[in-house]
Amino acid sequence: MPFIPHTEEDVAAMLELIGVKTTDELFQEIPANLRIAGPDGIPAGLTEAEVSQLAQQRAAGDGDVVSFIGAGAYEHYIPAAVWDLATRGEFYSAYTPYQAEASQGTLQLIYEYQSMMTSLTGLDVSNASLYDGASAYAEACLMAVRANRKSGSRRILTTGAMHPVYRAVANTILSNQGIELVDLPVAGGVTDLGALAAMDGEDFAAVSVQQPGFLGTLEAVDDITDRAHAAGRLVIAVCNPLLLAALKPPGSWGESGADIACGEGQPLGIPLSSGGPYFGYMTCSKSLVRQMPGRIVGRTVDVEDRPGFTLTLQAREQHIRRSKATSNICTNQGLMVTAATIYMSLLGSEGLRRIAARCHANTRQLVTLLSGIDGVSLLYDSYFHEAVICLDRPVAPVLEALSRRGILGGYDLSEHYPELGNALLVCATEARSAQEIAAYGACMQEVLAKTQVA
Amino acid sequence: MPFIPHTEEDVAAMLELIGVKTTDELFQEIPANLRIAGPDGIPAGLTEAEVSQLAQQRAAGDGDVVSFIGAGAYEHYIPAAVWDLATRGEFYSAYTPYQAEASQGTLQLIYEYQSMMTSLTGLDVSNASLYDGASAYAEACLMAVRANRKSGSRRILTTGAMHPVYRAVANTILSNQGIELVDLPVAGGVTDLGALAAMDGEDFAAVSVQQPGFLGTLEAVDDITDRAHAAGRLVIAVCNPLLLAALKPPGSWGESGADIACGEGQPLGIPLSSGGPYFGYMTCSKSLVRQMPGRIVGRTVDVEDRPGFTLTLQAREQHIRRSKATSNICTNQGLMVTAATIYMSLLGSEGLRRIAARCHANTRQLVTLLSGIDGVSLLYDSYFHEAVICLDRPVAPVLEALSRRGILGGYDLSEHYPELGNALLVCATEARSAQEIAAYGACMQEVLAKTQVA
Amino acid sequence: MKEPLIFEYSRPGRRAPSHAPGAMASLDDLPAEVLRADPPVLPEVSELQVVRHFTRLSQQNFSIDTHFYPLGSCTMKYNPRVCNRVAMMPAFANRHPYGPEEHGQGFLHCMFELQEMLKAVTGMAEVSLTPMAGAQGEFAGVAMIRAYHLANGDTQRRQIIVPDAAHGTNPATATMCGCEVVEIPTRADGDVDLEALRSVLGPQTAGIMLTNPSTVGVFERNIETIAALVHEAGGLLYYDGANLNAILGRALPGDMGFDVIHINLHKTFSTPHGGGGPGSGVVGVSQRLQPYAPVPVVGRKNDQYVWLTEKERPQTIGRLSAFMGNAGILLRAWVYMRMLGAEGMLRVSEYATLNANYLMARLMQAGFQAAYPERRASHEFIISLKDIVRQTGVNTMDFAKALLDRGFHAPTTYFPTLVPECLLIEPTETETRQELDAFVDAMIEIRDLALSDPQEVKRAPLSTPVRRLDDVRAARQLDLAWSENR
Amino acid sequence: MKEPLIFEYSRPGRRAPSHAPGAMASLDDLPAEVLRADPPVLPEVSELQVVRHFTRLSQQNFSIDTHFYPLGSCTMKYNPRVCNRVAMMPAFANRHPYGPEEHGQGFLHCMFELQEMLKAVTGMAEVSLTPMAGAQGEFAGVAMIRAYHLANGDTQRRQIIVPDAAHGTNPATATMCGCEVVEIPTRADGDVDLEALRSVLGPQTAGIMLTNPSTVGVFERNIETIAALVHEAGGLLYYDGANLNAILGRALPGDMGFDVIHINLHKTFSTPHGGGGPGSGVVGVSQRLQPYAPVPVVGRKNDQYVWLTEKERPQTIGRLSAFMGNAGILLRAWVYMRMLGAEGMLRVSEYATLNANYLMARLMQAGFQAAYPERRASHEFIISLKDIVRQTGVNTMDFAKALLDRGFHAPTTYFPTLVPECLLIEPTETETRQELDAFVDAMIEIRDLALSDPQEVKRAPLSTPVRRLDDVRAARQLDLAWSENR
Ligand SMILES: Cc1ncc(COP(=O)(O)O)c(C=O)c1O
Ligand SMILES: Cc1ncc(COP(=O)(O)O)c(C=O)c1O
Repeated sequence: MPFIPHTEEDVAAMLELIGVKTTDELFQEIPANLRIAGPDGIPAGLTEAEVSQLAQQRAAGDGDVVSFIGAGAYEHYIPAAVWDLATRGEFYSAYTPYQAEASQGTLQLIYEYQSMMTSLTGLDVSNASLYDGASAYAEACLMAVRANRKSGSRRILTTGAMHPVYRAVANTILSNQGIELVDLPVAGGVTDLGALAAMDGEDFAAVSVQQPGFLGTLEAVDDITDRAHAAGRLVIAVCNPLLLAALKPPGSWGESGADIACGEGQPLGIPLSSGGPYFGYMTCSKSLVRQMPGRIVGRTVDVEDRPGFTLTLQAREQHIRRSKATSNICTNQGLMVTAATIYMSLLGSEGLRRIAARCHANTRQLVTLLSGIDGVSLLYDSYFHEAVICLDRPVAPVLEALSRRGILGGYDLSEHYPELGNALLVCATEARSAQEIAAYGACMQEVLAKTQVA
Repeated sequence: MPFIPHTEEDVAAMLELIGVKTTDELFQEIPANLRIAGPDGIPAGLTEAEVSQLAQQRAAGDGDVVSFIGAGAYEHYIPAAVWDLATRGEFYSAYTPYQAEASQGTLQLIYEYQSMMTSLTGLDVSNASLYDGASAYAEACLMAVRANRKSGSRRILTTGAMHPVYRAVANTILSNQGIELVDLPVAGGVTDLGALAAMDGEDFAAVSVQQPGFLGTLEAVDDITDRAHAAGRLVIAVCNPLLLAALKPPGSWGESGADIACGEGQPLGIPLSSGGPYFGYMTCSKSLVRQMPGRIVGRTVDVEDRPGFTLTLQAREQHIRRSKATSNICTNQGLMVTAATIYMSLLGSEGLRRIAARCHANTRQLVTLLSGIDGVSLLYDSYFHEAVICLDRPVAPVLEALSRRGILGGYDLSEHYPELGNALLVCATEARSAQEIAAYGACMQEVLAKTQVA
Repeated sequence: MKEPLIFEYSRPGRRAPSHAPGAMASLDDLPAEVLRADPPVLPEVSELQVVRHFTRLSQQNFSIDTHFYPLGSCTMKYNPRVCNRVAMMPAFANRHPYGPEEHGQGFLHCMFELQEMLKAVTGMAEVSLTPMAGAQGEFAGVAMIRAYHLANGDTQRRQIIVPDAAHGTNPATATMCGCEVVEIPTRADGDVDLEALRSVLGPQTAGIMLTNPSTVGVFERNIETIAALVHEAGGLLYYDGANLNAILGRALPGDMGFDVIHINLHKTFSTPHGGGGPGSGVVGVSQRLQPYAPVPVVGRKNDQYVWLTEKERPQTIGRLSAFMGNAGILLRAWVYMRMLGAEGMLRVSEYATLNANYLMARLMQAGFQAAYPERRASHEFIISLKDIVRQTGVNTMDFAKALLDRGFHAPTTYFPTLVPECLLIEPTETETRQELDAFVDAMIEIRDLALSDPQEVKRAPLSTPVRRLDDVRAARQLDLAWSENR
Repeated sequence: MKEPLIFEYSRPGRRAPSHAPGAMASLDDLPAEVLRADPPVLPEVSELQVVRHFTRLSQQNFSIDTHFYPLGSCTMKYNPRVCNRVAMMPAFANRHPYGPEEHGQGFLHCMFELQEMLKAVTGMAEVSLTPMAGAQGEFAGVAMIRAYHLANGDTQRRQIIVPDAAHGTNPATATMCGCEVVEIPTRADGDVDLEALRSVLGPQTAGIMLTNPSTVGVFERNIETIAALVHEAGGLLYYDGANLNAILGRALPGDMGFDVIHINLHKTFSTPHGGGGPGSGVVGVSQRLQPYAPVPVVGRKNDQYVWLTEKERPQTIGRLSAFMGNAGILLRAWVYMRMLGAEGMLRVSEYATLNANYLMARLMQAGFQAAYPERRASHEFIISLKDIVRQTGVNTMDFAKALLDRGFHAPTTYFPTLVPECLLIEPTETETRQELDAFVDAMIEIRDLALSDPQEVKRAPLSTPVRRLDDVRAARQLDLAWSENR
């Protein structure tokens, strides 16, 4: 019996002690008409060897590709130590650290994580993670509406270069509470500052800004922040935390800094893994801490006055506050935070910055190469590690042709940004070698030569 | 500086304390003419990402093959837990457990390993491992010569179906001490018992028997053992430990059992890995314990009378006895023993037996299939999980053709057993699926049809 | 020995360049005002320091891999290592979420199979894998209920009924969905109070959220009546699947009348808890809620596996995650389910229930008070220590800490709140009878010590890396991040 | 908490069938007399029990990953995790040793490169990777020396000269090779006594085995004279490469006049010690010994990597392993060397030496007695506690145990035997100055305690899972295996 340790003798003795004849009797309280003999259509059990082989076959079928897709999830090299340590049983198989004395490992690690995230974002307080970047963004919007009591508005202004799926997820979550996201138009790949100025008179609980934006470009975050604060709005920063080793941290935006930062933690040592598990991070200024969703770890002392760590401010949370909690989140993305904390420790500030800078350089190299090809042009000159290129024909068939050659050429923008034409978002992280970048160039040339301009 | 934690400030302070100006001064005692500026021809350092990618490329170039080779190293499924646990840093990065109180984990594990090996082999005492099966066999021969004081002979009789490389390795090691291995002839894939009987009058320190033999067949171990003992020879058993879950253990051979058992531990959860690291096991009867080479762990008590584990009988070893030690072995194959102990714990006696039985069944299936093909015949009817088949043409080109089709068809016997003709040793462990076995059959058919009978 | 903070190992100028590109590429082409002036303060430590620090930290945790962990409601069963191995296979781990379907057929095939297996064990018409934990599954569920009512023009249905024993996420979720929470009491026998239920049902009722077996550890015997009542009133039923382990393969929420359900794969299907997460809160829906299910869902078209999105599901409540949810966790659950097969699933509930009933019986024999002594335990049960507390002054938290000293993680304490001084105990099917017996011995030992020397119990824990922590100070003198200037 | 034996968790009838084929295939076609009557007694435990047991056991170890481990002569430096990752990549881990060369070009390429890099750092003409540990490398080396003499008709050359400070494997190896061991003393300054050497050289001399830097932690300054003397006498020089870390990239054994050398890859090249092994004792040889090198060796023919075996090397001493030695360990060393590059190798010796000299200087400042105070330390050095022992009765072993209580693994004790009450201390280059300082603090604390309360030091260790063990009983009342009937 896989995973079940009982011997026949055990079962007999246990049933006798309980005072029943069979294990079936233990289920008597389930109304007879609801009981079934077993689930239908479940394939027979496999041994570990069989399931491993099956998985291997399936995975092998997916083929070996070189990816130039970013769009919110980024391929970075992950040092071997990261997951060797994170998957140690003591981290991997522990629960949320409710019993603090039996969970100092996890608790101290989260405290260290919080310290790293506050430093990266330049804000005061971090929680212990949310599900992912998109849901963290939704939580940040909810939090801003709760926090901005002065405004009382249930509307949030959003830069148009915010990740379209983040906007969609926030909408799924916010709409139920009647909170509205209002999109600002994009001009030149970034927020149309004129359109923003035109909103000055209107009441919004917050302005949310993604930096770099979904289109890879850099927003004028100082201006946007100062203008928002002047209008009584909070500022929500959505940032790739890895790039914050090189980019101005939200806490330093404008005169007084953004109020809440959040985003996708995946670039910090988490494998792409078809989209998850990743983790959403969130930090904020001290004054907002009681509006923060999710777990928070604090440092305190034990009865012998030794330092120790514990979950704190639990009165914000669902298991205490129930229907009045700041969020319904319970299980978060702890293991991913474990990995990210190890990753950041291994890389340090210098290492992260080198990676960010290399991503930028690689993307520049790629874009230079691609835009030298007939029928390809660069849309926005300034970008960090993703850039929009435009083709002289529809993107989808080109991507398909590239994919048949083992190259995933980027993210097709036509669904979410049809106004940009045949636009393609490309990304070359530090994980892409010079040869791979050159190969993309060569393949693109070949594909464009072979396919027709529509 | 990869792996080196010193800051410039550290270095300055350390040099000052030592009282030198540069680290170069620390090497002044090396005669100047011996000092070099650095090694020549070492490629520049790589980052972890670069070396990983390079390794991946190299490994990928080796291709994906399905192997039917055994011949002393066997592909078995290794449960994920085995290496997850064995590579925990506390096992992986510890030294030989000299400081017993700081090494109870390793020591207890070795004691458990010793217990499992004595039970598998039916003997009293196990050491903590030797390098591999071949070198363990050589050590067993040395041990037998030391132990058999009555005989005083420096010759050892060996069954002809002993792994040819084991014989070669033993020869490399024994010849330096003037110890001679005498091979018995093979008849019908096993020891020629008549030839053995003919030796009755001669003096040998020991007889060594591999069971199953290199040719996959099963020796008459009871007879051989009893005859050896009658002639005043010790018996050295060389056995695949996994198969001992199904085969009669050396300790039960004949009237009084073999005296020493040894062999290759690889089948117990160790990856094939191009030939190593594996581990050699060795067990013996109680009376021979002081002749045993290698580390041995014993159970004792601490000052509070609690049970604990420690290295024992160290007076046999090189670090105490120096030139009079039972062997020069120091570093052994500890990590492999760690994995094997976990493997045996996961499988249990029933699990090992199931694997052994399935290996037998799979090989039978393969042999039935192959010997149904024109030009292929089975040489010996009785075998355990390897069998010799004969082709109607030279083996090498057939193996090459199979290999081009992704199938490693077996071990070519023509080098070591030219007298068998176009003989090929095949093996299908439990890791081979029915489809893979069928694929081998189909490929063999195709290859034989396409190539010529020489 | 106390492990310092990783920052305390840090020294300026220490570099770990084997993990980063060898040289710093230029960023000079970017405007200075978007760049960072001062580098963030991250530890500057060597790889060995990192390995040593986090190895030591890990050793300060209790976990399933080191301790019996009978934390009620959390299903702390063995997490097979092979599940992790498969999910971390390079081909799976390196797949980009926006990789084309043709380069993801293997992965999608697994996901499709997972959906099918989950349908089979829940009796629901469709499963969406996207919610990333139970609470997000609840959100999806209540949002679907609302969407359904709104689609029917039922704009006034905003009340969600929740038993007082419910997990905190249930009421919190209802609020997050813009609903109003109506709490109903649990009867002394552990079942829902039907009278109370009837009294709150009405045209304002959006639905009810139930956990079955409930958080008090018993199967709700009147589930069919409840379903009928709620449906009659025009409401829908939400099944909180946190306790599915107890009835896996033996009863289907779909048969009980539930319209929507979430399953915590990190409970019943043994994906790791990871010190807090990640989980997966996949949702299953009945036919009538199918149009509203969150996207993406994996479908099958002409022998190809494809993503079904807003295009195919225009009425969907939408997306809950940037991509498809916790894919790697879903893969782990797929491995586990494929290994179990139908038979293995039945065994899960069989032995989880056997262990719980055995442990309850043994504790009752030893004089402990079960909260529902007349009922069969499901896969968990409640012991109330209220008499011992009254007698000795030793409280449930003291008991919990004393268990730590004896090598057992504590059961869930003080939840559900309706039972005073309660321990919610869930042994799971992967523990041996010997382990359960040892736990009973420890409980007896602590009780006896409480009777003879209550102060000694109150000193616990003594063997953990720290002793009892000052939670009040933690909340009053907030210290939530290390900083250099301290 | 004491962890029971895995056998104590066992219960008859417990099965773990997820790891074995589902059904028992028949063996009925085999003769009954070769089959096993009673199954072996192996634990019958669940996967969770296995994971929990071995996780807990692991936590009872000191290791590099958890503790400073300054075990002299053992080079307990950080073992990079990536080396393991690469060696365990399925394509490498699953390759059969008899797989054809055309399916092993990637692997063979790595091995060929490793040979080349090892030649570069030793100055030898050829490297054979097959020896599986230092001691086997020594065996190969001495066997080659003998083969060389025999090939020259020098049958009488059977003496191997070994300094008294030598590691035990040196004399043991000489014996194993059928040679006679002649020991020569070490001078008070740590160098070999040249007069003594001269007096034992002669036509019976096969060679000398030297470790340089030596096991007393200093570089042998007269190495060139020694080489000249031995060569003049017709003998050859064997280099025990256990201490190569100290001079890596800075001096070549080949330049010093050595004819044959082994390197412990598990020391200098950071492959794991694994609680005892495996190691790798690759050998390097000068031109004149090249014909005798053990096979197989990786060669290159027409742009293909090939095995060179007895066919190409008819004079080889032969094979030492069933296949090619510890291939997976060799791969780990390859990864490490490729990461370091030439510069990184120089840094290894630079910082290993810096750390050793710093630690020696600090301990001397603190009043500890260095065995060779006038010498530079190599990558290790010796402290003699003989004065403290005389003064307090606390001995070196007591010191070692007291270090364990303070979170440090003990240095090597009582080796080399020529220095009384000695600690051989090797910090390695991967430790920080802070860690070294903490070690000095602990040493001072123990010394002070020895002076004020020697009995307290003698009680150590107090914090380990067991306290001091009865070694005499272990050897007298042999208990080497668990059995059911006990
Ligand atoms: C009964 C019950 N419902 C809901 C939840 C919430 O699930 P999650 O933590 O996955 O969000 C839990 C988990 O603790 C639970 O026990
Ligand atoms: C100086 C010296 N020589 C030889 C050896 C033997 O090497 P191995 O343990 O790899 O056999 C050692 C290892 O301890 C050593 O320190």
